Amino acid sequence: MATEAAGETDHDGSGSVASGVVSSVGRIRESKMAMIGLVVTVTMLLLAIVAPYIAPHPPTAGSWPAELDDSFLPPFWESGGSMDYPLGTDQQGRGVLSRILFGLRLAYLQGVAPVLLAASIGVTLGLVSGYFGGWIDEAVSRVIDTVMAIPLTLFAISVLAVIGTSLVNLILVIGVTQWVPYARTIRGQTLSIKNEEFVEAQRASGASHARIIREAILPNTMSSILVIATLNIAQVIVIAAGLTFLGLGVSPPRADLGLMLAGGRDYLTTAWWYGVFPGLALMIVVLGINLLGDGIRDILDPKYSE
Amino acid sequence: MNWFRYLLRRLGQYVVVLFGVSLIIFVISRLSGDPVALMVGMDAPEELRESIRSDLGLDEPLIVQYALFMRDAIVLNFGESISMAPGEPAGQLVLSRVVPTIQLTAVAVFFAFGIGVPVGVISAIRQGEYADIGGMTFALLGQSVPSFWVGLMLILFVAVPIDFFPLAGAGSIRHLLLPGLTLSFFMMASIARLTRSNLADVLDEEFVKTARSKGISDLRVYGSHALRNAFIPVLTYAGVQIAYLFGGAVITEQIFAYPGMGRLAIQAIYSRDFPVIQAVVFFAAIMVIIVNFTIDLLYLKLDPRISYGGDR
Amino acid sequence: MDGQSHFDTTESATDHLLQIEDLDVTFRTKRGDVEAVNGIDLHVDAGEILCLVGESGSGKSVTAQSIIDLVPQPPGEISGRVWYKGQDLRTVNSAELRRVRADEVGFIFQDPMSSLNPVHTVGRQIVEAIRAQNDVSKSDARERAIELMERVGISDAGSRFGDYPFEFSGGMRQRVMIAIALANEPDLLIADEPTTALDVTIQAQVLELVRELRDELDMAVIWITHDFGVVAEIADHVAVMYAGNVVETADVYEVFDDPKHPYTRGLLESIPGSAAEQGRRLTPVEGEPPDLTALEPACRFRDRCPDAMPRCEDGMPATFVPDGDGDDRHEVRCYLYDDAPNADGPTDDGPTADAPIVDGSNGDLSTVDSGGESSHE
Amino acid sequence: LGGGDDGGSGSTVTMAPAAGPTTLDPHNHAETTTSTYLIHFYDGLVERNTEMELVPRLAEDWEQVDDTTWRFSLRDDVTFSNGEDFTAETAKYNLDRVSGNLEGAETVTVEGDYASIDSVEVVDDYTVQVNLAAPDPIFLEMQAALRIVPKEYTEENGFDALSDDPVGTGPYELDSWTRQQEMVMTARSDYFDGEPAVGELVWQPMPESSSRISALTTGSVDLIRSANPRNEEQIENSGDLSVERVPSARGAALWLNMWQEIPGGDEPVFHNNREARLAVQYATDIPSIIENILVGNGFEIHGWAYNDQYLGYNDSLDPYPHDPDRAEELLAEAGYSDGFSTTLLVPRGRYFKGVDTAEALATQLGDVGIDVSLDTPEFGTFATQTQEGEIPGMMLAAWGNPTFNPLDPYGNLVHPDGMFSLLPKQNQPSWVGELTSMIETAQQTADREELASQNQDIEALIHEQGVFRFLFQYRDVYGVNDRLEWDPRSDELVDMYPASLAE
Amino acid sequence: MSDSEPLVQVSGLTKHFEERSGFFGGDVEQVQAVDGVDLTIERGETFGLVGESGCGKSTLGRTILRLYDPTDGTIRFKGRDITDSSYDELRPLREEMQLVFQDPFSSLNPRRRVGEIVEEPLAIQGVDKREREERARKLLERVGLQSEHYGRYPHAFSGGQRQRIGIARSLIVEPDFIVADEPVSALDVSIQAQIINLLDDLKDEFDLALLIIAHDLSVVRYVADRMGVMYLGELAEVGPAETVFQDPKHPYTKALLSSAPIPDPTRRDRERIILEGEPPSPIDPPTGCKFRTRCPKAFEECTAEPELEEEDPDHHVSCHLY
Ligand SMILES: Nc1ncnc2c1ncn2[C@@H]1O[C@H](COP(=O)(O)OP(=O)(O)OP(=O)(O)O)[C@@H](O)[C@H]1O
Ligand SMILES: Nc1ncnc2c1ncn2[C@@H]1O[C@H](COP(=O)(O)OP(=O)(O)OP(=O)(O)O)[C@@H](O)[C@H]1O
Ligand SMILES: [Mg+2]
Ligand SMILES: [Mg+2]
Repeated sequence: MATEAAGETDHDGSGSVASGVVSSVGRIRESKMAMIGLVVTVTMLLLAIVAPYIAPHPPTAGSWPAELDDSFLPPFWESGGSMDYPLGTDQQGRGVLSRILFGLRLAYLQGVAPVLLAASIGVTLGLVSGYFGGWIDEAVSRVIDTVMAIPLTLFAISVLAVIGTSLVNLILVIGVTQWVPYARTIRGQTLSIKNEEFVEAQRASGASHARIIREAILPNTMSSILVIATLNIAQVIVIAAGLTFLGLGVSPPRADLGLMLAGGRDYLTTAWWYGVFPGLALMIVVLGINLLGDGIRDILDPKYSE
Repeated sequence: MNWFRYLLRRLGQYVVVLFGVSLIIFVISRLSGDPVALMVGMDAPEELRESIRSDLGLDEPLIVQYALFMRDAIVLNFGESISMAPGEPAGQLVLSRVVPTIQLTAVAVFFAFGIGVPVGVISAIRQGEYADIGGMTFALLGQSVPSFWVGLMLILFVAVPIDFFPLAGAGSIRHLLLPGLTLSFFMMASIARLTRSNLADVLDEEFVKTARSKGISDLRVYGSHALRNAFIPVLTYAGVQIAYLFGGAVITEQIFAYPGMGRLAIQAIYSRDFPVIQAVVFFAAIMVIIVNFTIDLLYLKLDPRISYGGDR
Repeated sequence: MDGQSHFDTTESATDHLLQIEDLDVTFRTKRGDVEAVNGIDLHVDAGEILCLVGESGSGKSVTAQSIIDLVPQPPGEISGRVWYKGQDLRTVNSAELRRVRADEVGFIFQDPMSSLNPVHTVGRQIVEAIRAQNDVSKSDARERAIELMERVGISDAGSRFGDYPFEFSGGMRQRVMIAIALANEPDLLIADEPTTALDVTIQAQVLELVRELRDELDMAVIWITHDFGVVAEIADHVAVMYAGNVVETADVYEVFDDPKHPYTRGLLESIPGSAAEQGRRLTPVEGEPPDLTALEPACRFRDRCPDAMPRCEDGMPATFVPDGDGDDRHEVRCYLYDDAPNADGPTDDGPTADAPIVDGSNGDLSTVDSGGESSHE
Repeated sequence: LGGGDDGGSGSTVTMAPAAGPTTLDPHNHAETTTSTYLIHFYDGLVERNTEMELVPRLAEDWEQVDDTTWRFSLRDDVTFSNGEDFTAETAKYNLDRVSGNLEGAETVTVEGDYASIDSVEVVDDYTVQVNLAAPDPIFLEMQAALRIVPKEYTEENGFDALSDDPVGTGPYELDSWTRQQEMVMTARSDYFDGEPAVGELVWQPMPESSSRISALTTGSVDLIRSANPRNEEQIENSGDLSVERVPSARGAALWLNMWQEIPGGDEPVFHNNREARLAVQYATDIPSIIENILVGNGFEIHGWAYNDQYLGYNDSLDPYPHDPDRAEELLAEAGYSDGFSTTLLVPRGRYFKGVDTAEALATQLGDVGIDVSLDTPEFGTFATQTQEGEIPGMMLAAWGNPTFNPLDPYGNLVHPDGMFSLLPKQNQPSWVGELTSMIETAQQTADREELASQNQDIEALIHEQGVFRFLFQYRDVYGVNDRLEWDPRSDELVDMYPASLAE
Repeated sequence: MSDSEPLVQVSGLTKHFEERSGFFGGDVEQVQAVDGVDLTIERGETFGLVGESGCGKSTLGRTILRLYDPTDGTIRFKGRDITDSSYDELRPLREEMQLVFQDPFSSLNPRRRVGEIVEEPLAIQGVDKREREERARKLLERVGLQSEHYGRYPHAFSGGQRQRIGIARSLIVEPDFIVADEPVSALDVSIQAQIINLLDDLKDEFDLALLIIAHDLSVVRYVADRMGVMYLGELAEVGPAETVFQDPKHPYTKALLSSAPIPDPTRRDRERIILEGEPPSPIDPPTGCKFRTRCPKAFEECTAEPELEEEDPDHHVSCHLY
């Protein structure tokens, strides 16, 4: 009986975290923007996942020395190009298309991993400082102000220059610099949620702080977290690409979009495909996530769902 | 004198922030390995290294080093550049680059607001119409394209074919246009979208209906009532974004060979010139704080509630 | 004025200061179309206070805002006529509309907290209203604003002129709103629940003030409230709204003395004040108002109506004048008062396939008025 | 100031190097980029001409009195740009400063290069004698890198005064300078060797190679260093531009780390294992890299004496050919039939196509089973890392040697005590001891003939043991506007004194 | 604990809030929300509390439940002094006292199912799931909802239904004492009556003592046995509800009753006491009698603070006129 009733509700509205997410995914169909974003993102993600099976060439090493002799072949529609390398080759004779396909994997990894880190730091700090207030809040607020005063790119550059460049370090550094929006938003929401009467009701029933945070506050911030995180993934992908572009991120010979952009910039006038296609791929990835994030925000916005 | 207290309180918070910044800077720079290796020739004798080390205070305990660092940082003394311009005071080196970067960011902010706000306003007023869809598509793209790619494309398709735009350097308005546009791209797009959504929200507010009910013109309704209220969150956003802008200047300056703080920072970091790194980050933080303080002042002007103990 | 006579009027009978005819407002939302206001006819004369009363969501504010075109479009869509001093405000040009807003109609909004612009001083907001359409010098306007502030009971007006809304209490803000509404001595004052957010002691002050002003300026007032206590205190005439319809209009004494519509009766019996005096248990109106996005072509009250009958399914009833009632302003939209026994057709524009005709009759069109249901449009 | 046909914007030439100078004190830096600027302000006693021959400049003549004594007779008609005269006192003052013999002066960056100087004597107003502590076969070569600063001026104002306002004897003086942005130099009409043909030099550093190319093609710049061979075609095709190429004094090699313990966890594969080193030699295909990655801008080399310009070039040696099968055999002999993994350290942004070359090498080594991952720090990090001995299994670097004598790399890169030597420091196989003593002997050999044959032996031993995988000597490429007549130099310096404008 | 002991006994109860402002929030202003209130509530009794917005009604109610720490005074619940009990010590007592809220929207966690919300107090007390659910379903039916509503989310319910859910939540632990803070003021009249009737029934059925806070005088008159009138943190008048309505003593009570609109147009021309101005700020209340700044009958003595004194049997007034 209980399950029946529960089953009945799930399709008609939002609900707990999980069902909230599920139902908003269901409602994505209502938002054209979100729909496009979802399709683009899912497509690109699929391409990334199946890259090893569909990429015409391996992303890095190949059969030597034929490959090096193939350097800077243009895309197939230009004279000199061939369907062997549909989007042309780079200076090492590697297929641009294959590198992009593999590069997508890194792009999503570089987007999602730091965001997970940043979200867990930011949400924790935001909950704690908003809920307990007092000196904890004051301290967290000053830390937030401090982090906001330092240009994060500069900070990331400095730290990466110190701890060395690697994919893991890149993810770590971006992660620890991106938590501020989570902390700020969640803190603000916690401040207002903790004054809601349903929290008071829990307190009036003797619930512990942990229980209140877990059951009253966190679930009600979840949709904001989801929205910030989605949009943040897009931002982080761009930041990561920028750092790699400056030479502080992923190292060659990995197939990485930022790295390809950096490599391709010297050849924009002579072998444009080397820098332009990775740029386009990056843009599509980011655009897809941005659309998706916006759509989710619209859907979760009470104004919209009224 | 509530506004005065408000400003004092903000200033107090900024002092704390500067202290935090200095601590972060110090930690980073001391983690960054031995600068002496870069200062002297590759085969310099050990005694020489030792003596340089003690000249720089590098042989003191960390806490003492930090105290020394703070003492000097207060008067903007960050020591001498080690590898980029040996002997030059790092502070001065950075100071000579501050103006171009301020110019660049100012141009970027100008573009961001000058283009972003009108686009946002038009979109909000023409919700759902083609102007709105066009404006917001542009804004969404703007948020999705890495600014360095924008810069490269601008070089390729604008600067190279059109003689008017110099490819590198600084010194004139012409030098500022493309880098400024590149740097402002993301912020411009964000401001357009933020303006639109805020204005749309404000237009739904009761007081806008009140204004309409008075029989005043639409221009006044939008200008004097709606936009001013919608602008407050945009300003807040700009305050948050300004640090990103200074960060973004690093890449932009690199691409356009623009001699600003950002490029200096990159060079300093590549050559581990930590006094210069310290100075750059510190100056950048100070500029962020100055901008934010200016925004605080603007708030006082724009939002009277602030001066009466409100917070933003 | 005869409640049924303007069925085929295209030009207004301009003997009323304001006359609303067949007003429909629909909001197109993601959830579906909200038929917020449906076929409303109302009128008010100079010096008269008309109370619009009804539950939350019944369409009171939307009706009021439609008069001077304040309903946001989109999402709103409005049809109908709003005759004011002989011209239809729905068709006048925007300059004229602005002039009417500025000089003829004053509007007080429900929530004094959100209806003043937080970033302008109250003085500036009053002055803006004074100068909106009139060539008044700044200093004259300022003087007049201070006068107004004093008139609405803001003491020390000269020094409070430069204060911001957040420096005022709720009651004081509502006075500021009244000052704005009265800035150019309007002939019609529309007050949308101006006291709901206020304490009773302050409410009493405001009610007193409005009564005085009405007498002084001979304004017509449309006063919106959901509190029958307030209605009893201030109204000359009452229009009871339910789910987008005006279900009953009458003289205030009639309404309390002899409520006709089952809904009006239910409301009056729900009020603890009167119940306690009679020492009996409250009789609530059971159930909830209908969802305005999913209306069926039937009487909108029928699900909650203790007197519901099969006929109620036919469509929203037309306006009837209760049998034997001498007062020509007592009108009810309820089949109980259909004195033409075979006039049971729905008020839809002609019979439709899915509207069952209970009595087998096609109805007597003579009772159909312009307030007819138009949910098929 | 000025005079003659100085002036007119027509005699202005604009250059876009990759970087600006860090300082204008010629003794306090070790960067070719900075030297390019400073050679216009300062002269040396001895200099190299465009053909890299040692020619007199401030010194009219010199003689090697004995193995450890050199005597220079100086010009008497030289004045600094501030009017101060150049004399033997000035020369001594400079030599003392760079050899650390100047009382109370701070140590300078170039000190290590002049360590062999024991003392300097002023013989007369225009003669100076240098006494060496030990024979130094490259003493004169090093003199060509030393620029002379004024004595009285610096004694009065301190050396710091030079760091942003140079006072030299050179053909140009500073007009204006905005760091990393623009430097303008004007010709000295009173230059002792004759007024330069180009009246004004404008330097606008551009780190982006694409910006440089664009600036050149749009005509806003007359001369650039190209970092991108793909653009050569573009330059050559655009009517009034041409490409100048010159073999560089810089040679690139792959260092094989022979230490017994390697920081960072790479296995010490190359320690005492010649087969493993030779496997690397055969696994790699240098001509292909030169052709594809450098687009022809390089020459295959087989030792630190790249060619017969270098003292001790050994023409009996041949570069190891590309032979992957042989490499795999050797690998098996070395005990690594399944290959091994290692790391290749290469600085980014420093060497022409450095990272690309490393990537290609890694691919080639991968084909025989050597799994190479790249570590590509910025040069600053690279420099620190290498000096602290944080060097993994392999390292790609290039060594510029404008002395044309391989003794310089032998000392720094081969001798186990050298800064960048990766020869084993413990548990040395016998050939290492042999090599060490051969180098030490050569370093004391004053006779050039004898030195040449000693160098040849050293070359042969290095080659035999496969100490380095020698890659190539670079070819530098410049893009030049045809209105400018200018010759490139092998030492990467851009010298505008000999340049002139075509009519 | 004896039966003669009142259920709730409050004496000298004071609650001041600190408002921070100024440099680093260094200036602290005291909001004197509740100031020296004496009050007893007997078992099964319904006590109504009226007063203008901001006069401290909610604060008083919440402080009695020890959701706020009192600044001064004592609170005894069933004879036990709970003034200084800690949050954890109070936990078992929460079974005996509960709260019903004004806002039917913000008082229900939108992310939890109705069942979970109603069960929450039991879950905190550690009752097992099966029993919880059974009791919750029963109670939902009792308050006029359906057992099937157990698995729904609050957003699917109207204001009145939500208020029923809130009432069910407070009843599930079968408390002896409920504070209902304006339980009907957010509801429409027609719905309001439903909820008032429900509360009326439940209080007998569950033998509840009820502290009902309202600003609508007629609601209090309808449900309360005794009532108190609050002004600026103090009780101005306390007495049996009907007595206070019929024979108000305190000038404030008189003004309040006179201001309240009466749903009878024939009485609109009655004599009315219309107060001047608005209540002063609780940050800086007037000295002496707090009502004297607006009191039409104020005289010199009013500068002294009046005591709440018994005027008629069980009818207390705090005014110098008596
Ligand atoms: N901008 C809008 N968009 C969509 N629906 C709206 C809009 N404005 C009003 N409505 C709907 O129209 C209906 C009538 O609203 P209205 O504000 O007139 O009610 P009301 O009688 O004034 O209620 P209250 O007493 O709560 O003020 C409601 O269902 C409301 O949700
Ligand atoms: N948590 C708090 N912090 C600071 N001040 C508070 C707090 N809660 C209430 N106050 C202040 O205490 C005073 C009394 O508030 P309280 O909510 O008890 O009034 P009330 O009588 O319930 O009013 P209402 O009818 O508006 O609910 C008010 O001035 C209020 O601003
Ligand atoms: Mg309304
Ligand atoms: Mg309250």
